[in-house]
Amino acid sequence: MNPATVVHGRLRAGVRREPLLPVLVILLLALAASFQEFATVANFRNIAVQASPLIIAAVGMTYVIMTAGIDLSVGSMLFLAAAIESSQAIVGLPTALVFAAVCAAGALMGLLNGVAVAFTQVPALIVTLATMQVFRGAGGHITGQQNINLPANLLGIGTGSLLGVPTPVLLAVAVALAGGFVFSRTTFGRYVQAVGSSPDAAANAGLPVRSVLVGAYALAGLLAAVASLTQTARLGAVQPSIGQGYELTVITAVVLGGTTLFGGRGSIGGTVLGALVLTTVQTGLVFSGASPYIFDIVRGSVLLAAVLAAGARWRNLAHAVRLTGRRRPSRDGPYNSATSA
Amino acid sequence: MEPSAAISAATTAQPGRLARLRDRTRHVGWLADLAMLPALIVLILVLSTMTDGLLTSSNLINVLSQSAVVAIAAIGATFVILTGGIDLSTGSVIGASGVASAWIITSSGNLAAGIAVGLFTGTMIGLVVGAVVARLNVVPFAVTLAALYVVSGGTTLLSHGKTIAPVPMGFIRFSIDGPGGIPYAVWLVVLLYVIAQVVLTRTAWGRRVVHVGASIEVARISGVNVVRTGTSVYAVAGFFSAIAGLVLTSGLAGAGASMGNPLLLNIVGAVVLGGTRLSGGRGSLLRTGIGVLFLGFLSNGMSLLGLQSYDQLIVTGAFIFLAASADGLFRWRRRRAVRG
Amino acid sequence: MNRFGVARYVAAVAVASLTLAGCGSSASSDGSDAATSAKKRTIGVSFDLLNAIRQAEKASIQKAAEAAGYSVVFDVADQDAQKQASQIQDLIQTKKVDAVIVIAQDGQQIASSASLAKARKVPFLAIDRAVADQQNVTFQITGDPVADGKAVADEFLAAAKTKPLKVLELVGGLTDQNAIGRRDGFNAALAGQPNITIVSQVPTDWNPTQALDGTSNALQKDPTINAIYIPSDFLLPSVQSALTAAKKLAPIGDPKHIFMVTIDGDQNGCKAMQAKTLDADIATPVEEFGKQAIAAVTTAVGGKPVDPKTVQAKGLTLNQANFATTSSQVWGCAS
Amino acid sequence: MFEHLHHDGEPTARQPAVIAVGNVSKSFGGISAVDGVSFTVSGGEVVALVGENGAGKSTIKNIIGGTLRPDSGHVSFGGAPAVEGVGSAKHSGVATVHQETSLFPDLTVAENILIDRLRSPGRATVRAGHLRRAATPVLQRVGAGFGPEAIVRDLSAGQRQLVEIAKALAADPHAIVFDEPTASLNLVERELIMGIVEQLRADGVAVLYISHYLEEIARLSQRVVVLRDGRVVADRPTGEVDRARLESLMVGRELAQGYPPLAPPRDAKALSVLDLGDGGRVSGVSFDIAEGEIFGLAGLMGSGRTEVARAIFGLAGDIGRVEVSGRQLRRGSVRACIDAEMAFVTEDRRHEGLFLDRPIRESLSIVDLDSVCRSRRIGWLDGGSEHRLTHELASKVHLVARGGLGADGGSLSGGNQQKVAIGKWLVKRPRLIILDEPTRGIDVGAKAEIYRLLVDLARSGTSILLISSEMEEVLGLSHRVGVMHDGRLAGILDRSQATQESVIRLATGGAP
Repeated sequence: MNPATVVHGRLRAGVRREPLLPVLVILLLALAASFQEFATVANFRNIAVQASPLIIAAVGMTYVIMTAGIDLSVGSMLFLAAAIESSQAIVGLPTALVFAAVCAAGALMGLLNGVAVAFTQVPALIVTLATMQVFRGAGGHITGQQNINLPANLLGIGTGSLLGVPTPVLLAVAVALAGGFVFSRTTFGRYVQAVGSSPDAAANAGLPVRSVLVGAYALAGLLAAVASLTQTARLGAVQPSIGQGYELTVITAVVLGGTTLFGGRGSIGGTVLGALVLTTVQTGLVFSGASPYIFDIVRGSVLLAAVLAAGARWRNLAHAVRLTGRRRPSRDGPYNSATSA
Repeated sequence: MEPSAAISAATTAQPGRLARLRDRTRHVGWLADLAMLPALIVLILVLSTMTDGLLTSSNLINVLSQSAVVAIAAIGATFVILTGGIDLSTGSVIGASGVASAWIITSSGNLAAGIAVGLFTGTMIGLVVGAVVARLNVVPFAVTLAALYVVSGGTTLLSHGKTIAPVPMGFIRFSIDGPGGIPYAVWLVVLLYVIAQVVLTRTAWGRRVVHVGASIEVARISGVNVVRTGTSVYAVAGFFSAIAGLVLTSGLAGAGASMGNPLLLNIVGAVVLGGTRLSGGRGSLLRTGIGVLFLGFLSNGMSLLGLQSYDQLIVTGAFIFLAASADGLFRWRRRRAVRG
Repeated sequence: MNRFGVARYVAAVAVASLTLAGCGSSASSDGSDAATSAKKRTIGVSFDLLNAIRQAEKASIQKAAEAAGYSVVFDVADQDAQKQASQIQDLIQTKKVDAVIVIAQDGQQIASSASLAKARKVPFLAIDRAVADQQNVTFQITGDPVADGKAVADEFLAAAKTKPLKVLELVGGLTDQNAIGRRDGFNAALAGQPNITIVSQVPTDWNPTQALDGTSNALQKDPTINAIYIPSDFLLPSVQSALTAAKKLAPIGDPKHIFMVTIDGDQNGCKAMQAKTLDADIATPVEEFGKQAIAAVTTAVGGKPVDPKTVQAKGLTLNQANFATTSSQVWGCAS
Repeated sequence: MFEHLHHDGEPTARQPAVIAVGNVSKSFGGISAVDGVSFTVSGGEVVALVGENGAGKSTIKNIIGGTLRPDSGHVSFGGAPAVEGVGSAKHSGVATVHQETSLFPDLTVAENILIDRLRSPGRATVRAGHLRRAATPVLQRVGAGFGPEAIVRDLSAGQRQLVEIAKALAADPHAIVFDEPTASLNLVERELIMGIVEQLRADGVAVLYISHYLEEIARLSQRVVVLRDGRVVADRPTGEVDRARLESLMVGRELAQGYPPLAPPRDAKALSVLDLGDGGRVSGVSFDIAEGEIFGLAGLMGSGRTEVARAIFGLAGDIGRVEVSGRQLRRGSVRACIDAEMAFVTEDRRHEGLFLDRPIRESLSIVDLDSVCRSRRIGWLDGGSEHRLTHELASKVHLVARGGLGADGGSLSGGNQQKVAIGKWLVKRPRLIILDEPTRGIDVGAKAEIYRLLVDLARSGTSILLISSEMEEVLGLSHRVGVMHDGRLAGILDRSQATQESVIRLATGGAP
């Protein structure tokens, strides 16, 4: 095959992988057309900043979902990390040390999830449903349900900026790029996709399935902690309600980005786009002065539309497989493998 | 396959009561459904030694009436999980149907109409969710997550976030008093569990639900209308969520859009604690009932102990995980045996 | 099968012991009161949630209760109306407390708990959040959200004398009577004021993140905003960081300064007052809540009717003018 | 057919055994899977490992591959004892080509082939360019017609099998274990793979070849090791054992030779298919089946045989007309077919045939659950009549269920699972029964029983549509043979005309 066709193929593959890009663009254009204050640098800056924690957490979640897993505890990890950041134990330590400690704690929480998922037969949904409560409880234990203000030195990571670019955005970009690189360019990343794509095959090939699972969840925990650092820094204080229901928002962003809950398929880029679309919709609604409850309805509908579209894509693929003879259990939801498997 | 074995199959062909009993108990049947019971008993004993008044009749009645809402919603959740699905929208449907009925009752004063509307609302939402899951064939987690957003957002919007109250005393009484000092709500739970368990184990529909969970391909090729079964199961779940919503409304003397949202964890938790398999095909209402009681006694005991709310979270989480892992251990051994 | 059962037993026993360990600690703190409550009267307290102001309210109750020789059993419902109903049921029927003090998660839905208390002849007292159906409530003391809203409005009017105000109004949870009262009191008082225009209303759902994002979006949408009404101090940090991000957090006197008034009077508010970034704070009289509630308990258990049956304690206005003289009476500054 | 045996390349005695299995035993939960098995494979020889299902072939494979550890005995590679774990076999240059394709559908071909050495040499990263360059030559070696960057999900079964082999070759091993490499392939692809095996042997690689296809064994192997009930019952040059002997060695008793005699079909049409299509590549398929007739459907894998069956049974597409004894059938509905007393035994037993983790009873009664309901309207089940029905069905198909019908379907052997998959349709005698690969992966004993069952059904008036990749089976059992080619029915041959040659000619697009 000549390079031209290769490039073209890559392009088409790219577009097929990120159908959300045009959606986002259209959305931005529409909003810019209807509110003149919307199309300002400052506002886009705003959206970027608000999307940053979500992007950071969602990149981690993408790894987990890619292994055909799920992590419901991310919201609670966010809170527990914040609680630790504000705790007496480490107050007054040098900034870098505090951040390191919080990140380590986050990785540890994720590690706990990962070990439970990899070494017991308990479904990830249940494991993280349990740790979701455990982590929030632990956080409450540390903070005693108090509102705790953070010392100024810990706020920079959320409010500061470098060369005019807000720190959270820099962090989000760094995490997204690193996440994308690790996913496509390291054995760990390839193994993550492999394990999600076919656990049996992974076992046959002698891949370190368990370490891969543990790694994915630990990464999710680490990134939840990073998201927590930026988020709480922006809020300036740790409140007991931090991260409540956040897991659903994060999962929504990932699924919106085209990563399938069956594992093996998806992309970091899609996740980033998903997070941006969600945030843009939210901002747009504020601009239009609509009730905040409309937001729930809108994002619910967007999510449904996304999975429906994705569903169609999977079916076509599965169809191709079927025509060539051997059928395998359908991956695009069980109900219509009559026309798909 | 030596001939003697072949004969053994032939001999079992005579339908003897004994052979039937053996067949029943041979596979993981009602015996396994009770597997969580010992744990429940241990829990109650431990808690009763640590608190005073846990085992008083009034407190037992409290536990039962406090568990009523979760118990009812968990019936629907069990059916859904038996098909290998999951319903995250339960809590929001509880809110929606509660608000709908409270709204009719307060505005028109017509109790029957209110109840009817509430049940209709829940069932319809379930029907739509089921149709999307089964007919359009979208992964349940995503669909019900979307439904959770749309329904709770919509309910809050329509009720302007206000709590709809007061509902008439007769309606409230339903969850306060009843025959033998035990609230009607509790009697209702018992009745519903008996019915649901019978439907699951003794009717064709129940059998189909389990089969869709066990292997949807086998079911389809054997002539089971998997789309209809899949759709109906979510409608049924919606129906039970609606009943739960009504009971909750009566218990709280009013309905608010968000009142059901905190319940989702307990509902799914109870089903899993009971030992119904999340991937479907194995489970029962008996298990779920035990799971509900487990969580009920746990939170009651902890609040009697004066445990901080966040400590209660930790303990509950630990219990859910441990129960599930005990079940997982068992399943793992089984699979190994089969492979060998 | 056996393995199955065994595994379950192991799990159960393991965690049962875990429970023991878990509550050994807290049982000693809270549980012991209940244990020794043979002679001592016990008051059951159920809060909707815990945060800065709730902690202050809890403290004021405990202080007054100790003084009057009561012991206190304390529950938190984590913003779950049904959980609160269950907790109150346990308090009354199982722990047999002599009186119940609640901060209702929902002013309407608490009614069933009130009627239960009535049926069991247990005094039922509500603080902070009003109960819709008063017939079964022994005593109720709340802030006066409408009056507080109006008090805030007065500060705005005063400020509007010098320059016209373009106001960003944050609104609390739309399901919360207090939030609605604070909004309506404020809006009513400012209706038709030429010099003051409310350019945008941001619903926060009492959620700090929503407050933060909403504020920055609003400031973005209308850069000319020069005044903000924050209906509760615990949203203050969110607003401050939004302002910092927009480079608009400046002390009084600085032309960039944005006129801000809040309600509650917690530590954050007090600090901001000292830092002169906050213009006024309507402090909730939490001390009164505890004092009067406990007094009412004494009357009620003594079998006498409580009078007055409902009290609305207006907030205490703390502004830069009276800060020196008044701050000592504000709970947030005291601690 | 055993005349043309390859006697060249007999292993010379001095060559060291590349794979040596010494007195290996392994049991699962008390049940012994293999017991004291010993054999060797030397460089440049193909050793065939045959045996019934459950004879222990896959256990041996897994022990050699390192995914299982033997309870006793030892495995050594080129003299060096193997340590436990997948790594060991790989390091010693022993590769396995799995039967159930062990590929990652969402990864590229290159990533699959190089899955355990993705990293570019001397770098910490994975680079697409390197993967492409490394994978291309291996793909050429197996004659693959697709590129290294293709996503495996989009490949056909045959192409996937080639990827499997390429994966094994990429490590250029001294020894390769093939586990049923051709089970799901068409003739052309089989030829390709057998060519590869012969090439490997010529290159001096030691090959352990596990297969049910005795023709392949006869053609490829120099030695054949026969397993029965976990023991080695024969280990001798392939030339010395003919097919019949081999089968009897596997089963442990002489088989009734050939296939049971067919009764003549009746005149009445049972099924007539007109211009059938599945909305995919299958179209314009028309044929009739008479009552009591066995109609074989032959053709290469991927020629659309399975699709025709699924289309008739309402599982794929709804183009064309299907009439059962004159009455036209509502298309695209399984229920309609069942109501018309049709039955369908799927090729994918484990996924579509029966419930592996529900009681066997439920798999048997599912088709006609109404018949065991007290009231059809509420569907109230009657345990007694369900028990009676299921035991009747069980004995009809000579089901051997040691755990009783309450045991899980997964506890049955492959053959007995297949009996359940067939038995559930026998509540009433079906008018037409479609069987897709009814004997795939089933041991010889069970095969014979199933053949007898089919012929008896036909004699009693049931029409049978029989799809099988085993040519002999189709020829031996069918009154007439329809041959598919590239989605169309290339021709229909009477029993008299139907020979291996004539069928192949049609199947490969030649004129009748």
